[in-house]
Amino acid sequence: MSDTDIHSQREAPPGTAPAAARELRTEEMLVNMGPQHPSTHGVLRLMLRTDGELILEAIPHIGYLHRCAEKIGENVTPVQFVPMTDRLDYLTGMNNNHGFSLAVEKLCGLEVPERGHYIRVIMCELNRIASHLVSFGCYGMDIGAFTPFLYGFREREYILDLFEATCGARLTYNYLTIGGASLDLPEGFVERLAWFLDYFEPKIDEYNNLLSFNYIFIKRTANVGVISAADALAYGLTGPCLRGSGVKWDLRRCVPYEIYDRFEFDIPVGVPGGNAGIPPEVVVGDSWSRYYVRMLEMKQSVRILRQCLKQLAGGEFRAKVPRTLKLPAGEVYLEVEGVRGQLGFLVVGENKPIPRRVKIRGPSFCNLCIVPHVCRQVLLADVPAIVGSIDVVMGEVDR
Amino acid sequence: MLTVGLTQYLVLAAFLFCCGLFVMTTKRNAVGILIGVELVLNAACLNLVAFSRYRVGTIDGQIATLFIIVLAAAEAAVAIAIFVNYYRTLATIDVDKGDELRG
Amino acid sequence: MGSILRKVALPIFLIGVAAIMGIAWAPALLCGTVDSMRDDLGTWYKWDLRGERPTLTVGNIRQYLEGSIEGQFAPAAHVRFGHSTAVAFAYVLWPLQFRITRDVLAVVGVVGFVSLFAMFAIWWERKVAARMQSRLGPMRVGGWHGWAQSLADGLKLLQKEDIFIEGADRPLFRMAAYVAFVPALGLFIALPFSAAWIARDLDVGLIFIFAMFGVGVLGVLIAGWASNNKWSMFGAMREACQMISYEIPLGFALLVPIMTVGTLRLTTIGDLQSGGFQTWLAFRNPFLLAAALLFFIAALASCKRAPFDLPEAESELVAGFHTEYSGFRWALFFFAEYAEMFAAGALAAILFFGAWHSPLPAAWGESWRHGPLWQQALHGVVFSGPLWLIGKGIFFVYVQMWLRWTLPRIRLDQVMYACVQVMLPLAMLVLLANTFWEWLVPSRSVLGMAANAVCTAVGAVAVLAIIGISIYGFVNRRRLVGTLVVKHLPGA
Amino acid sequence: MSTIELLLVTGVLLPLASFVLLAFVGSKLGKPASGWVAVLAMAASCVLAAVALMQWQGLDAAGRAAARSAPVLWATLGGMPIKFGVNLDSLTLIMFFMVTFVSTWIFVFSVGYMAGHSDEIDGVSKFHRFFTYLSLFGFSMLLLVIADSLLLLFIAWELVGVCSYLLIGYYFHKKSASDAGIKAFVTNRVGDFGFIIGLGMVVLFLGDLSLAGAAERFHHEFTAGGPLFSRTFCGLSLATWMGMLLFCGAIGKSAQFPLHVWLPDAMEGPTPVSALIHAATMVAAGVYLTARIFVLLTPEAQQFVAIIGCITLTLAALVAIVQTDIKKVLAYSTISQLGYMMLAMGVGAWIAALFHLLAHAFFKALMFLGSGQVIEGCHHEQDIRKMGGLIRKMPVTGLTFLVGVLAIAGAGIPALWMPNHMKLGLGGYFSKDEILAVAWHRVYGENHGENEVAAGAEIQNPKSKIENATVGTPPPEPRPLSPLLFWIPVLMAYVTPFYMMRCWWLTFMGKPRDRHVHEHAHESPLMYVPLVVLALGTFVSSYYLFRPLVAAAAPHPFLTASYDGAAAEAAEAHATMISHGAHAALATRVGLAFVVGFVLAWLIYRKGLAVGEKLAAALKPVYTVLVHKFYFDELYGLVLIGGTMALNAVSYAFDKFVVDGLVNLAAFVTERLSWFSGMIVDQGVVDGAVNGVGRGTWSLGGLVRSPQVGRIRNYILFAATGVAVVVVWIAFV
Amino acid sequence: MSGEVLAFYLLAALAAGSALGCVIATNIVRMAMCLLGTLGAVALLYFLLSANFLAVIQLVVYAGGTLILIVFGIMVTSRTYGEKLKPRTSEALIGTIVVLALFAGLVAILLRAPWTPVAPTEPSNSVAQIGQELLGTYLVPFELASVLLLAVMIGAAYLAQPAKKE
Repeated sequence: MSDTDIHSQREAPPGTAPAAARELRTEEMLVNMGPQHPSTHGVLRLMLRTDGELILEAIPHIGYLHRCAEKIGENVTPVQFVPMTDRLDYLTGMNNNHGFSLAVEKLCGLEVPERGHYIRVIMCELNRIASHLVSFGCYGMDIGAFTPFLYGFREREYILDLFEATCGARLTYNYLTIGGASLDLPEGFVERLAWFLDYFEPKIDEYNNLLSFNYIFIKRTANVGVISAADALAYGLTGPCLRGSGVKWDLRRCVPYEIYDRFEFDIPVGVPGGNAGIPPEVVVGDSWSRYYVRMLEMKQSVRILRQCLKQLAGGEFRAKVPRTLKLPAGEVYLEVEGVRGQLGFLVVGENKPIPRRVKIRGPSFCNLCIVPHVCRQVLLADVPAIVGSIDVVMGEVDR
Repeated sequence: MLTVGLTQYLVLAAFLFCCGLFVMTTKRNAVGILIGVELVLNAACLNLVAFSRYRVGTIDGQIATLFIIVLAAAEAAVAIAIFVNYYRTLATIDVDKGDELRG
Repeated sequence: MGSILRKVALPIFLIGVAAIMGIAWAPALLCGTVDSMRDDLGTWYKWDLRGERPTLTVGNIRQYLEGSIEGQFAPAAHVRFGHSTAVAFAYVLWPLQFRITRDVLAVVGVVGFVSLFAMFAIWWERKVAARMQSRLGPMRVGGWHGWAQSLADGLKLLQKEDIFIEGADRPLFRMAAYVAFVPALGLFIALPFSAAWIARDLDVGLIFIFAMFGVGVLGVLIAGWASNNKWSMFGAMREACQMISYEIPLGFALLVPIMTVGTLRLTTIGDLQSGGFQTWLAFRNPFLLAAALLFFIAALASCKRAPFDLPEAESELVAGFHTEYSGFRWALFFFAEYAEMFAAGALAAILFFGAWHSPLPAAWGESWRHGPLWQQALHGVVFSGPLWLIGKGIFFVYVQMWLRWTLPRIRLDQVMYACVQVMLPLAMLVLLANTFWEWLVPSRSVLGMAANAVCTAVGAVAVLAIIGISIYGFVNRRRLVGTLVVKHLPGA
Repeated sequence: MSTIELLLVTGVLLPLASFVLLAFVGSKLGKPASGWVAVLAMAASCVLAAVALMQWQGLDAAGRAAARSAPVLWATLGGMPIKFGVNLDSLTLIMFFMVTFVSTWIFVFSVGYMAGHSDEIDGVSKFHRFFTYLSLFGFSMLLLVIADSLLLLFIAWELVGVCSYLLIGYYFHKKSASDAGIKAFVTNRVGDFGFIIGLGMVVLFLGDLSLAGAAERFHHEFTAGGPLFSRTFCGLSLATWMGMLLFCGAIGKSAQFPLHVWLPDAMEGPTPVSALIHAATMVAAGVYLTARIFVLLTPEAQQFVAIIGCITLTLAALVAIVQTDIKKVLAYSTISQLGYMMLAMGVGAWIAALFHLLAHAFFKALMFLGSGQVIEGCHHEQDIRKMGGLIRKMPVTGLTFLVGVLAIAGAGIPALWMPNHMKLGLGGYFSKDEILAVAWHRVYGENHGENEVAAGAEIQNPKSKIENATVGTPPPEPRPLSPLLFWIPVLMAYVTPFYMMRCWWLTFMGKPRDRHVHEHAHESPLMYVPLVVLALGTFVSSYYLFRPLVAAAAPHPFLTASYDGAAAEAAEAHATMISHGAHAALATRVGLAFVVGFVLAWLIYRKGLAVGEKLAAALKPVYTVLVHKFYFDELYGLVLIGGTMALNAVSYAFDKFVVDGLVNLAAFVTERLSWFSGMIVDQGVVDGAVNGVGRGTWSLGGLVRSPQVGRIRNYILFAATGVAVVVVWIAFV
Repeated sequence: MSGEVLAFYLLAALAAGSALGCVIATNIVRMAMCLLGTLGAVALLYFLLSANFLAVIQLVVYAGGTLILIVFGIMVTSRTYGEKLKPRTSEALIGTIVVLALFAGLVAILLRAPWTPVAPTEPSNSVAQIGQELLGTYLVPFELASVLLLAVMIGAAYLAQPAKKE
């Protein structure tokens, strides 16, 4: 009788092990984080199983923003689908346009003129900076620092102004399209961009000073949500999340597409703490590393942009694309290095103007998969820190 | 005419004491019983301070009250710890459920 | 409105100064007049058999003012009043002799001050935050820099529907806001704005304020509980943990000045620091300076301000304990928060930074203290008095705001670690060290004076730096971090 | 607070600061740094002590009196003020300096030693913990030294006890170490129990816990013939009992017979601990306490002290002969030397005892550290039988150890014709001889130069005459002590050199007996620098450098003289330094004892262990008794455990025979009765009635049981009901 | 009627009412809130009795510490929201009778007791006085209390630590 406790008798059916009955009585609680929660970046819903402030399990529930993007792709021509790609990851419209255009161009065998290439790289890298600025600001918000958010948005405003001058839109651009860009760069763009780069580069140091190397920020993010390189690869993480785990993998350099092989730039990766000014608390693959990789990537983007401006060629900005572009029978899958990771487009043609199948590999979706793995035995306050460092955009996850 | 003196304080303390006693004897929630105990202790403290003010004229009563307050805090800490354990073991805070001499 | 304000800025400023001087000193002067009158007549006529001041009638006062009763200290001929003036003054002065009148005045004053201050502080916080974030902040409502924004917000909050969610414990839900607000208000009872400006000069004033800080937590706890919301509950639990823990280092930090001056009466503590900048307690020795810092940090945690704003951490707990609150009840929580912020700042000023005294040496204004009325008033404004205390309080509130808009939030376990493993031992050490210092090093000794000088210098530099950086930032419309950039990115 | 006091208080607080610092951030400071923090604090204390000492030396008597400020009132307990202050006199200063100096070098040694001896527990190094304890220990010991009241002394005393427990049990995962820690602690508790009772008597009869005040009151009690002297218990006056009980504390702490058993076991702690606690400071605390309460000891109590010391020194010296563990040899030699000091106290050689204490602290710390070096060098080997020939591998250690051996053996040239300060000798030569001289004087004192002594006393203390006159009661006749108290120590003075030389020879000389150990042997600078310094210290301390200081602090002879003429006389005699008859007589008897001992040891152990083993076999019964340390541990085991068991047996027997018998008897009677009633009454007639009764009982039982529901609320309710009934009764009836 | 009398009766009514609230309330959190009322009222009564120090200590320790602890305990132990443990009728009945009788008896005794009137004394600077007494006359209980608090701290931490997973 020593091991029988009265409550296994009261609550559990006879024959249940007392240990199981004891499990029932722990202080567990199910909490819903989202879909209307300030720090889930849109409409992510996390079901948290908690013991006090300790998270035992976090299960992401997705699909609140599903808009049938892929199905729409099967019903419109590629040129008509380009605006839809803007709405996938709404912070990186240019990169999405670009990726889809590349896939279609590869399927159709289209050649893009020289100037078109440069315009594309300029836009993609500018958009990368803009997106990272949002990521940086929001991450600060997740950790509880309000000011970086507005700093990030302030600089992003200049980029959006550039975009607006170029294509008239500030968020959904529909600018890079099949065969190049839909419009040429406006007058004075190069000078404005050059001014912006000179203005922006010191700002990155300012951000680092304000947030990245803040003691509290480091304490909150370093050694939190550590993803080992093996895990990162196993879960198919890409982009800053993968590089944050110390894997030097960037499609722009490793499988060069477009004209990225013409530029000099480095691939920043997560570095263990104590090296070269990195805070000693930092572990490769933790939230801080992922965050910091983004900060370094902005620098590299600036570098690429400067080289672009030097090399920028004249001439046509768009190839001659037939009014009704017939997609040849065949299948093309192409990945580009998007802002959040590898953005892949599968386009299947069947000799019709409308593709038979469009499939999108969203990096946010793949990156989000690791949340249940990482958000285990962490504190409640770590969940925003981890999810924020993975930096998902729900538009792309739900598509 | 209403006046204030020792008796009034003592009657009030007696009332508090009786309320505390009633709470102690009837509430089934363990924390409720603790609240009853606090009431009773407060009644005693009030008595002590009133006597010290109106009868003795020294602050010995205040010192005793000070000790009571400290001990009450200590007692509450231990009691709450016991209740948390109790709740963990029995999944309830009803003291009537704890009448079995095994856990 | 705005244009008018802009056009006649100087007269408005001057009128404002005059009004402030009037507000700051008129009641105190009036009460003082009545008291001296009562003393005077009591000693003269021996009305007072029980050792108490006599109660005057309106007629007594009038006669006194007219000079028809010859008191020992009756006004000299040139300040005697005419009949009608005397009657008018007599009716004003008569109620002021009663304790109850003064208490009512004090309550009205405290409530009014707290409400006004909270509204001002909310507006100001928005302006500070905006300036730090390269924004403008409120600019529209009321004209000049949106000064009426808080007023409009208040009106809006008053009109909002009072929502009770399903399953909430209604009476407790209602009560929680008051339980949070009343102690925040109550602590102003014992908070001296100057030696004369205090509702009740308790001999245990310091602990009273400390107690009120502690009781306010209950409101938050109950709010979290009664909301029937798990996030609120989390917020409430966090608040309870944080408050109970930080009360201990807070108490230890308070003990340091208490041990130094040997009293709990705040007016006494304040008046011990009247001799100018170098006599402020924080600069007496290094340990008091450390205690001031510790006190400020612990008070920050007690006011649940960033980086200790865990109970309402919006990126983690939606809005924490007040998630389910709306309308006026929600506003009450904010009033309580700002009241506590000011109280913490004012307490820091009273205990460590010269209370209601100006940094100027005491001797400079001494003669004015007893001069004609206008000199007394000017003395109050320039050398000591409630304005200085309010100014210092606002300064510390400003520092709290600055921290809030600069720092990220700490995690719960780090908060507890910081309290138990860092603050508490430090506070104990500081207490111990200060005890030995006060025991072994007389303040007149070389070591004592040297420490005083060094601490004064450090404190002066720190305070001037904070003020200077702020002014520089505001004038240059630049973010300050930009001026302190580390040039090279590590790890690049 | 005067400058000197400030220096001392700061010196006490520095180790405390180091303790606090290490306790909080020690783990962060890590391996070498945390040790150096402790060293730094202690070294600073030492410098402060040296400065204080120098200042003190520069003061005249009036200045010294002025330097002493009034104690601070701490609390008033039941009308008795508890005051704490600094007991500023020469003894305090010299002890303070000795403790800080020796400790500093032991700390330095520890930094080197513990680097290889601190284990990791759960991945956390315990290195800093060692220095945390050491710092606390330093603080406690210094507090003990400067304490001016018995209460403060007691507090420090207990702190020292706690630290010794922590340090002995430092390797707490080792059963033997933690056992030794507990043993030390518990044994000390036994002594402290007596001490506490003694303190109680002081409070009760003297009403003043400060040392000076208690002495004053004690003397007043004596002159007034108060209850302390007029009432007796078991034939001894209460004053005697009080002194003996107070001395009990010293018995425990200084490992005197019969509480000496913990000290050898305490060698389980790290070697620096042995050096610090069991040589230089903690055991010294017992002697220091005895010195401080000396004025409260009646002649009978002093005799008690002397006897205890004599027994201790004999037992320990004998046991030390057969020990094979290098640290245990030193431990027993320590006990033996402490016995000498206690004997000295008992015979009134106050100065000689403390002089010996100071000298002993240096050379014993030196030897313990040397043994630590040996143990470290020999790969944690402590058995001297496996050593040998180490002098070639560790010359510095060997030579410094030899200095220690010479000092403890009392080596010197007994040149009677030379003035004292020019005589050549080491440590024990002067101090031990002085002890024996005073003992000689006490035993055979009447035959020697009385006049000189009296003259000396008069010159020294012109005041005593006057005060004596005012008191009016002539000092009682001097009582000679038993000659054994002189002759046994003299005999043991021959034994000491023997076992010390045996130890040294086996360790350092001869042929290596264990190749493995020998090959591993080495020494490191961090560890031998302290050895050299302490060796120099041994030389310096031997020469009457400290003696005048100690002598200056000697209790006012008048205080002792008034109730113990002989002791006073002896004290005065050697206060004026006896270079006359007693000393001369002694020099011929023990002056060359060390030569005899050394030669004997050399003869036996020159070729290794063989001769020694043969001798042991030949003297088997004696050897067995000695190896088993006179069976003290076994005796205590038997008495305590056996006593408990016996009590068990008695109670068991009572239970079995008396209680059970009664129960059985009752059962038997009942059974018979029931048989009777069953057979006669029950069968037919009462069945129905019985059932009725049964049912009634059942419901009655239910009724009675119903309150016993296990609900605390209901119990409260019952209690409340009772109260209510009483209250209502009082109010309305 | 002087201010003191008015204040006393107001506070007494508050204290008694809150205590009655404790008795009547079935919800445990409301009971705790009623306790807050009583504690606060008693603290203010201490002010009236010129035991200022005691009053603020009551506020700090009782209202600011113990009560929060109690509410904390309630929150931890009452996850089953709204679980109401009603008193048993029989117990309530007996309890009422007993307590009423007790109260009646006490009041009767108190009213009849011949308290010799002593002029109320104004303790001068009671904080310093209390400090003196605590470290003088009451030193031993004071130290004992500190030891007790230490023991309680350790004990509570031990009791409340999560059960070890086997």
